[in-house]
Amino acid sequence: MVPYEYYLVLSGLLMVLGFIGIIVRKNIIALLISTELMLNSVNIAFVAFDMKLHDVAGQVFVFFILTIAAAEAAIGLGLIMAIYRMKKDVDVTKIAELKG
Amino acid sequence: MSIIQQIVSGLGTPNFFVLMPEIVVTVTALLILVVELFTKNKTLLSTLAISGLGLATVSIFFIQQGDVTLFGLYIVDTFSLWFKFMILITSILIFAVFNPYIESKKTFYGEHYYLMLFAIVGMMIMVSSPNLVTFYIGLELMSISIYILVGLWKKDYKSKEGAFKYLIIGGAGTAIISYAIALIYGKTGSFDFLRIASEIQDKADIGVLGGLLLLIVGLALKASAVPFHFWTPDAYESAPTPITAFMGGVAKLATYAVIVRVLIGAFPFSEEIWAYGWAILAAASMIIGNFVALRQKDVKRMLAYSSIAHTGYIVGALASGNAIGFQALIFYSLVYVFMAIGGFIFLSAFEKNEGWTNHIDDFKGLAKKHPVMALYMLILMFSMLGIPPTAGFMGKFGVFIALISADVWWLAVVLVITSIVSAGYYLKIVANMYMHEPVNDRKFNLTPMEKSVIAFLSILTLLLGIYPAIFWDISNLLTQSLVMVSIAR
Amino acid sequence: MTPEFVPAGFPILSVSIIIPVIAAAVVFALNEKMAKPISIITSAIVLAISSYLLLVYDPSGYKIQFYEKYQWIPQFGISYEVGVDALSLTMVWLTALAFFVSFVWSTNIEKRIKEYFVSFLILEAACIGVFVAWDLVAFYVFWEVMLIPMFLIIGIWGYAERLYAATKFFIYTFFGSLFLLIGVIGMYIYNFYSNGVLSTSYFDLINVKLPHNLELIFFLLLALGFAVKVPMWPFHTWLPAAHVQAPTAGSVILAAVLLKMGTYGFVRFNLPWFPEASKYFMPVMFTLGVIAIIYTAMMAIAQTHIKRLIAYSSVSHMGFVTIGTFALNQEGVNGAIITMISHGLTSGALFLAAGFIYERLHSYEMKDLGGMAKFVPVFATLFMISAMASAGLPGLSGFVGEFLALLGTFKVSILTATLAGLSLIVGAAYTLWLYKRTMFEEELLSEEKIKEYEHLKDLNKAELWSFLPLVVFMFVIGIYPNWWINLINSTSQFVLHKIVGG
Amino acid sequence: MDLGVVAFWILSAIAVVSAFGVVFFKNIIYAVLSLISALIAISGLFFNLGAELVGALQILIYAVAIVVFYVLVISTVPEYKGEAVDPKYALLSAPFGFMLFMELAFVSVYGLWKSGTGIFTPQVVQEISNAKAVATMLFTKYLFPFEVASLILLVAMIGAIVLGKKDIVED
Amino acid sequence: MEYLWIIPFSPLVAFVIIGLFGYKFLREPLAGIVAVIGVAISAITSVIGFMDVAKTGNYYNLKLFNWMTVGDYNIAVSILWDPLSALMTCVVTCVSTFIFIFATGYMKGDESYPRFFAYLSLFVFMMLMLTLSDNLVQLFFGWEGVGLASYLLIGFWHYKKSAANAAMEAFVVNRVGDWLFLLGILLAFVTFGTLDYLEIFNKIPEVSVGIITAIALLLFGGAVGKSAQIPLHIWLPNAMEGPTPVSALIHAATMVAAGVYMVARVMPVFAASEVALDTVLFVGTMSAFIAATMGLVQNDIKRIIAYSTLSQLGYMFAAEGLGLFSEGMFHLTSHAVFKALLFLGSGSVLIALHHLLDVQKMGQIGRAMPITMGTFLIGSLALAGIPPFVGFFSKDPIIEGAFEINTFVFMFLWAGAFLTAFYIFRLFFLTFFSTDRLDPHIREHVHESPPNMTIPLIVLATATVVLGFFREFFINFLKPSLDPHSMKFLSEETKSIVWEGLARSHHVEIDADAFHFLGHSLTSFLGIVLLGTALAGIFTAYVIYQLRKVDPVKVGEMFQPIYKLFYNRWYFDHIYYAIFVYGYYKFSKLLWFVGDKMIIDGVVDGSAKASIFSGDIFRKTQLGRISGYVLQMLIGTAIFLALFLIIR
Repeated sequence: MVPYEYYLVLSGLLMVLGFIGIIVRKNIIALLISTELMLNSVNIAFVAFDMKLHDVAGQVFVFFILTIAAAEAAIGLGLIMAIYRMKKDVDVTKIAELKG
Repeated sequence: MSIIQQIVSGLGTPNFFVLMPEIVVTVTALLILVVELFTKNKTLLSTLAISGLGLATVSIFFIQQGDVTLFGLYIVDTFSLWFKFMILITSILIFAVFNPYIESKKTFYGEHYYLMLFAIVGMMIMVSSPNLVTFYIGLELMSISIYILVGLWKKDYKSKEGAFKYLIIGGAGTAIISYAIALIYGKTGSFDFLRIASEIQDKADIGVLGGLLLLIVGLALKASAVPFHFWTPDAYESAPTPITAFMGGVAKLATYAVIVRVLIGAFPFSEEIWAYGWAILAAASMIIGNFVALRQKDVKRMLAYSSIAHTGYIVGALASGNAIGFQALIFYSLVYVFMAIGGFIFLSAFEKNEGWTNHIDDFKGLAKKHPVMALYMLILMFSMLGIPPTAGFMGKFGVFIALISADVWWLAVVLVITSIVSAGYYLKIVANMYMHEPVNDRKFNLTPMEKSVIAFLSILTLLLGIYPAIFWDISNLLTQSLVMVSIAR
Repeated sequence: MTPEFVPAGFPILSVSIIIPVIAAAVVFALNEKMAKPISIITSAIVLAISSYLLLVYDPSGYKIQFYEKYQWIPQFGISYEVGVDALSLTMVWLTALAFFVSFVWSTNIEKRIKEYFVSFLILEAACIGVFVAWDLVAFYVFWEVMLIPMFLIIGIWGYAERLYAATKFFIYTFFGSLFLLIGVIGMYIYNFYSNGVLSTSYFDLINVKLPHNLELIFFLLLALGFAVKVPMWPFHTWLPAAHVQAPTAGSVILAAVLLKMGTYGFVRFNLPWFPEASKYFMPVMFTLGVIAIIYTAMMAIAQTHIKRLIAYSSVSHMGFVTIGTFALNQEGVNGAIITMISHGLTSGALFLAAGFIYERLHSYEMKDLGGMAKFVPVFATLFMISAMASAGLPGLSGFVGEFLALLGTFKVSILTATLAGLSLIVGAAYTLWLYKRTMFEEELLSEEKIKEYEHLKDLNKAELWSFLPLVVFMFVIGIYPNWWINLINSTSQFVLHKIVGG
Repeated sequence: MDLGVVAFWILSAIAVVSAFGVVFFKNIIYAVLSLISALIAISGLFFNLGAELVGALQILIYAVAIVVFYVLVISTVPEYKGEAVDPKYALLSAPFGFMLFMELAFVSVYGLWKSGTGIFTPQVVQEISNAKAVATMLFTKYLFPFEVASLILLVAMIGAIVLGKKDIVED
Repeated sequence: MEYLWIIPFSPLVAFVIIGLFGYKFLREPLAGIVAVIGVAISAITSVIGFMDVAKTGNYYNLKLFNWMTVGDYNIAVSILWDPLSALMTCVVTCVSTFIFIFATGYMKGDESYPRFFAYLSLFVFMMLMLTLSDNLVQLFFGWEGVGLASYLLIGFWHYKKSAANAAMEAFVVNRVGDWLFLLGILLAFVTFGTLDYLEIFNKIPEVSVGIITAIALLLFGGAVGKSAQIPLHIWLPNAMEGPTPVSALIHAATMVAAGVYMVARVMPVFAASEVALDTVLFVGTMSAFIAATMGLVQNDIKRIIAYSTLSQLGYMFAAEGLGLFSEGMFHLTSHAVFKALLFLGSGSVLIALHHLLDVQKMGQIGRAMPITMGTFLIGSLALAGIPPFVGFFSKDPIIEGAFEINTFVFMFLWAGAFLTAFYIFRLFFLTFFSTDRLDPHIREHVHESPPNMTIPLIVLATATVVLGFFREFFINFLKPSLDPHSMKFLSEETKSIVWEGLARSHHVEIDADAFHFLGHSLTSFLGIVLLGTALAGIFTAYVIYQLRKVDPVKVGEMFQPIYKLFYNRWYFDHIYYAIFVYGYYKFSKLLWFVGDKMIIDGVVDGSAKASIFSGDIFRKTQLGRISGYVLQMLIGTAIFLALFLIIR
């Protein structure tokens, strides 16, 4: 079997990539996608721990994470639509009227 | 099959009666959801909401305390009941002044009412969580509702931008919290606070450290501590002002409560880690929050930064890592919610009127036009600044005691210096109200309800400063109950 | 030396704190015309109460009289504890007098009369509270409450740069008092750890035996808080700014009462709590005191704005109080206390004089003034008496305190006393300079000015009646200081009992 | 070499590469497709770990439902023309991202994780099947969060509707 | 002797009455009358007391009330009535009475008439507190009080800039002396534990000479200020801005003599320290000479007399420095009389000439005002030291004593005597005789003064003539206070110390009896020389200013540097002005700008600015762009984790 640490490291890597995705992408839809990636990366860790612990609570938790990811995606996309309608743009550099 | 039986048998039956407030609020929310389809009568909707909340508040008094139910996922102790009570009461105040605002801003949505109610449910779940799952799910219910609430402003682009920023950052925060929970789960094999506490009693290794630190980061993000505060000013500024009050007051209160709950419940034995961690975050929050607030022209945004600073003060109490610290935190958060809501409701009450943009210059000469309102604002501002005899002082006083009792002198000094800096902007508001001549003699309309809510909040702030013993008793009691519970179980 | 407590049969001190607060509420509720009479009556009642207390106070032995204690925040062992010893009582009396005078003076406030009197009444309550509180948290609460009304007073009824001055005043004092708060809490915590007593009462904290370096730290923390208020050099720059901008009555209160709080704090807390540290820091305090005396006297003479001149002179006088206090002997402390009272009277009177001049001539700048003496003889006389009292002329109040303070200092450090004594010269120089530039040299005036001056009105009734009490008490203290010295003797003995023993 | 190990390496390689794709693909559709690819790889990993239910849900909820939603939105929003990645931010975030990754990896590798205390040993799971085990937990012990999760979805649904409504923009 | 309390308080009552009711009810003549009555009562009382002491030679110590308690010591307001204080009190009250009477005429028509008499009464009260005190603090009270009165009276015509400046200068310069004086008091208190003279005297043997010297010198510092000795003399000539009765009373007869009195009062302290006595001697001698040289070339009638006052005070101090305390006090008495006379005479002249001060512009008014001229001549002769006037009997013994004790001092005093005779007769001739240089407009109005001004002149002139013959009486009268062996209140040890301290004067034999002394000086070489010197001075003045044989301008040009030095008053004023007035003021201004405004406020306002600046910096972190936010969060998280994982 693969050591659990590997799964964890993978999870961490995906997490960081999601993080970086939010930072570097200029399209706001991509930001949302990146958060999805972050949330999903956690799932790997949960499932890996579950296997190690001989428990299924982690998988239950994964279920909740999925729910929340879905909810966030829904709201995020709704917001993106609204923003696009008003601003006619999805460039993150333009979505910066509030600052300072 | 034996295993499933085994699981089911150990669970006992859930006691739904203790869920009364949550159920009442949820039912109210669903009721409004339905009613809203048929009527656009705002008064009816808000009356419904308020009466639902009122009912929930009343029901709190009939609940048996100290019950852990729903298979160990829900705890109804003094702590949670008190915070639920506070959440409900403060929410009622916000609902009371909500209608005139959205009416004048022409941004009515029936969704406002029940989304707020759902958020309240989330908070209530949050504060009575003995378990990371409940905590997580409550937190998310609250957050997601608030994401929407921030964005619910007709024809206002900024509101969407603020909501989106909050959503993305909040989403990242959720991911971080999830990851933290994963690590803690991996370390302890459980989500239950007590199990976690007993598992990591004195085996604070890197795994716990990583989990705990990430959890702190996530919580700090939700509580808008620096450097995870970036959503706060934008979301606060862009949201409809009563919603800002809701976020900045009620949601903050729930967040602080859950911070205490998680830390005492799950990590009572690694206090030197989180104490130090919170100390750093607190110091950063105080510094950034106050210094940046100094340069704000928009009072709403200024108060947003001030709320970041207050997060610093409040979580700063955790740096002591002892019971006094929790007590101070609870006290401060309880009184802070009044000040914050008071401040934002003040803005919302005036914002309805033409010619009020929340700009600091709009405050000029307010004392002449509205002497009583200005006095209330003065009390609130001085309370935020921490000048006795207001509750804000007592809050800071408790934090000082906590810090010094734990020998965290450096944070006390940071608190002192940043408090002094904060005088710069609070005084600016007071000075504008009192020491400048009005730019014009336009009077502002305020509904009696708004006036009385603001009056209630500011006088309460004053009274709590003059006689804080009751609230100290409460904070003491809550701390005791938390600590006792975690020791006893 | 443990104090004896004489409980009050009737909570007279609490009443005298509450009366102004109630009056403030009443004034706020009623219309503007009633504001002034109510305020005057209130302050007269408070003055009567404090005078009565002064007369019935028993100066034999160290007793805390009219003592009341109620639980306030039992969780932290905080109680509402008030009572007076001679030091408190004289300060309370001074406060009551100063407020009475200010209220009587404030006839020509046109702007926002209600708020004006409300601010002052709240301020009065807070000031009295500071002096009578024996619980440190109560003390601190009163100490800070004061900031709010004073901020408003300077900021609303002040002159051109009032905003800057008010903010500076507020932030400066806030800065100091937060360190004071830390120091107090530190003492409280240490007391709890070492004695297991959870209390913020003065009489519990006085029993704390601190390790040496901790004592030094706490001393410094408290001293920082008080030094800003005194104000000691180099924390004094808020004072000229605040005085220059404050309205007349505000200046009077600031000078007569608020500055006393700093020195009150030194005498009340630093000496008995930190005897070793007091000895240790005596040279530092002496140095700062001497700098305050000489340096600010030079500042004073460099001014052309009369209120700023008086403000600097206040700093200079408070230097005397500092060195008197830290001479750590009975003469010094007695001198410090009497200087406090005397300075309250003289500086109050001088600021009234400045206010009078401004109301008549609408300027504080020396170049616009001068030559008034002939046209307003009564005022000129009273002003002269006040100036002379301020310059420390024997027979008036200023001398008594300065003499005792110098004597006390002389016993400890001849050099300090010698340098401090220089204020005899420089103090006279700036005071007379002030007097000369405002009242004398009529021949330098232009024709039109003299015509204008001929219409000058001398003190009106209100002004006279606010000026007179101050002047009368300058004489009273100057001519019969023994009564006051007897009054405060036991208190200063108590204050020093850890230092000199007994 | 174990099949599981091979599967792990392949799937994780796919996941990482796809994640990079999410981050760096200029065309947003490609990014979404990368996300799907990553999600499928992750669900593959779940299967590899023996968590069939979650793996299936992952594909169902994510790869199908959510991504469809994304595609819908993308199709409404015209193609974004600007550059995909802000090089300045990429440069700045890379070292700190690496640092964070190292820290997480450090935690993962050196954390003393607990093992084998639960009741669901591989034998048990084999006996009752993973789906049943998870479902049992979900509907007994975690019933309450499950209900709240439904509330969350309700809220999200309302939110998506109300935010996407046209009258939020126009009257 | 309880009635003695009347002495100080009767003027005080007058002061209070005039002060409170002067403007409303009393106005012009009444206020003056009240003041005169007040001071007359105290004069009569003090004469009665004087007689009593003269009869018995006892001393009385009355404690009126406790003023201040310092530790175990009570500072009491009290009266010490011994020959010394009795003499001084009598001088003060009697001279005051006549000057008050004079002033009722002099101040006629002045709009501040009541104020003037209030101040004068206040002055007398303070002066009496000073003279009657039995302790140093009460002395200091009076000391400062007379300073105040002097300030008020110099600045009486405060509408004049010069008067206001002079008043302030007088007060501040006096304060320099008072500073030292106060330190002396403090040192004395710390040393002796008491401030009562009698107790101090008896504790002298217990204290080391060094400290005694320090106390004596510090106290003498006060005397230097009050009695306007070099180097603190500059205020006195300027003080002539005040009305002339003030100059007569305060700046000639009484207040300025307080320093002399004080030194005599604490004589045992001074006597116990040789250095102190030498200092007194030196300062006195220098003042006597330098002031005389300054008086030589002045043109302001009152200033000339003022310099003469300085000079005569120098003689008194010199006498005390020589150990001849009785002679000093006698000179004080006589000087009070004849100098008051001179001032009042000049006041009479000023009234006649409408306050014209420049002697160069007067002349030939003697015929118009004979009484003034005559009495002024008597005063001048007394000052010059011509027998049988009192000045001769009081001044010559001092010079003779100096001759026996210290040649150096003698030379200066002798030269001073010549100068004195010269400048006073220069003044006399220029004013009353010489050529007529008067403005014709003024000339028309020159007339003799009214009787309430001339009568005091006549009385004082009479006293000037008569008083000298009471020399023996005075010397003997003062013995119980100034002769160690006769001082009843001294302990034996102190007596011996004082006796040794005064050793320098033991071999001096000066006849106490006036006629013997007169005979002695007319027969002995020294006496003739001194008399000759005075006459020479008068003659020189006569030659130059009356006969105009020598042109004074030419003389001035001949000795240009010296003339300039004298004319500019040895540049004292210039130097003081440069250092203390101008320098101090400018330095203060500079310090205000640099120290307070730039450094301290710079730090304060700078920290506010720094806060705002850092606020702006921190504000930049809120970029508005999500990428930036999350990047900072990433950085924050990474660092936060690193803090604990790596550093821990």
